[in-house]
Amino acid sequence: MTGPDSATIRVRLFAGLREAAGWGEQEWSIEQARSPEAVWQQLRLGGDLLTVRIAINHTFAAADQPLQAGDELAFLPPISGG
Amino acid sequence: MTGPDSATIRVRLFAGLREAAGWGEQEWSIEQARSPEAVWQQLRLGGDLLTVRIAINHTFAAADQPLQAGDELAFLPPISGG
Amino acid sequence: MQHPPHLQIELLSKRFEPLKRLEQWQQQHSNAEPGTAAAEALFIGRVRAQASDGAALTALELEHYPGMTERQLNALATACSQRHGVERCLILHRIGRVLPGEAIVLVAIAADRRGPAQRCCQELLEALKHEAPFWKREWRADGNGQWITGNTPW
Amino acid sequence: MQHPPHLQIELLSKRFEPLKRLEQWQQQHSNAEPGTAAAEALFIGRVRAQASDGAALTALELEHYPGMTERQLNALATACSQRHGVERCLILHRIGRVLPGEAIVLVAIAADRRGPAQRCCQELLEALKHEAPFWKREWRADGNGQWITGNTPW
Repeated sequence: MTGPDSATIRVRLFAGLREAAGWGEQEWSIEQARSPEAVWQQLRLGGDLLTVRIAINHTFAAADQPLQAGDELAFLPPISGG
Repeated sequence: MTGPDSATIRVRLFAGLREAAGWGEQEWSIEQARSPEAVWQQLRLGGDLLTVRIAINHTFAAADQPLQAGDELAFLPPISGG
Repeated sequence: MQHPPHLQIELLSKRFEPLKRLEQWQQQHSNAEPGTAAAEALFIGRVRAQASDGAALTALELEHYPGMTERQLNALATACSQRHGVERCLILHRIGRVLPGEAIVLVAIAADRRGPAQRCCQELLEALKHEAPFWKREWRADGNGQWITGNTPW
Repeated sequence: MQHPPHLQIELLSKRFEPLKRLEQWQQQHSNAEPGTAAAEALFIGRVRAQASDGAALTALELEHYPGMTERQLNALATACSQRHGVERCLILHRIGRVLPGEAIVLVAIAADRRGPAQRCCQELLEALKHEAPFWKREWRADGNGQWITGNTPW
């Protein structure tokens, strides 16, 4: 039903993670992005996922939450606002 | 050594106590004002001294603290500042 | 240890504008030691339109004990500021007749960190409400004026 | 229960004057419902002149997650304001490049009582520091810019 072009998620990185990876935003095929932790492993950024917070569609999420086509997945390094 | 005129203390009342007594400031002979509680009993204002705070020379004091000529003794009804 | 906290404490018999006074206070601060205090915790209290029993309030009358009130405020501010290691402390408190909506008290604390600033502001406000000799009388529309015995719940 | 709290939340890419913004906020308030909120607890945070390691700081760079940051601030402010039953809540937060001495955050809470106002101001400040996606990078005089991982001690 869905064409191959739409079966993607958007992956976003911020601050130190963005700089470590060298990019801030990419489209990933849903085939390679079944869960946040599956994406994290493929990113090979070296850090521990436990120190990173995950957001799916602007909401905090667990590392094993299943992803769906069209989702925006973000990896958030330790927050330092205010 | 001191004349009878100087052997006094000043008694001060505030807010509701001042209005109950009908005066805010009086000189008392030290003979009748050996301690705050002795003064309080003679004032016959009817309230419980436990609900009233005592100050001697602008400092909170106990009901049995001895008074000396020249002292300023104040009875302070419950505080409601701020 | 840093130098002792800077205290400014005033009893005011006339209406004051809290933000105007804060502006002056901040200005002095930034002129004296630019960029030291990164955190400011502030509290402004105003007179309610209702008396404690819910009746319409015409005015609040604030009696104090000249001499002792200033002395107590100073002692409370010194102790609290030193305990929390804050840099600057401003207390403005009205006396006399205060109208609904007018500011009755302003407490401002500047410190290097948010925790000490907030804790000092909060504790000092409680301290002055319970330990500095002020008495409030509520004047109602019917001409009735009653002394408040005790403070508003926290 | 009273009506839901009034929230105002803004991310600002330019310098702002906390007291000017507070004045506008108070004005709206007194125009809308004169004399309701008797207590205002306020917090202003500024950029320090030193980086976390003590070196001179040229500027702080604040990255955020457009869309999520606003959404989170709104959720945090709603929850905190309702939990404490406060009337009005203002959050201003800088993004982008912020210079030493400039305000980076302002939290203002108006409530009927001092306790709820102070508690809400304090909790909301902690919440936004730890739960809203902002990241600080410290730019030093030597041109070195380092991301901060974690927050300043309370």
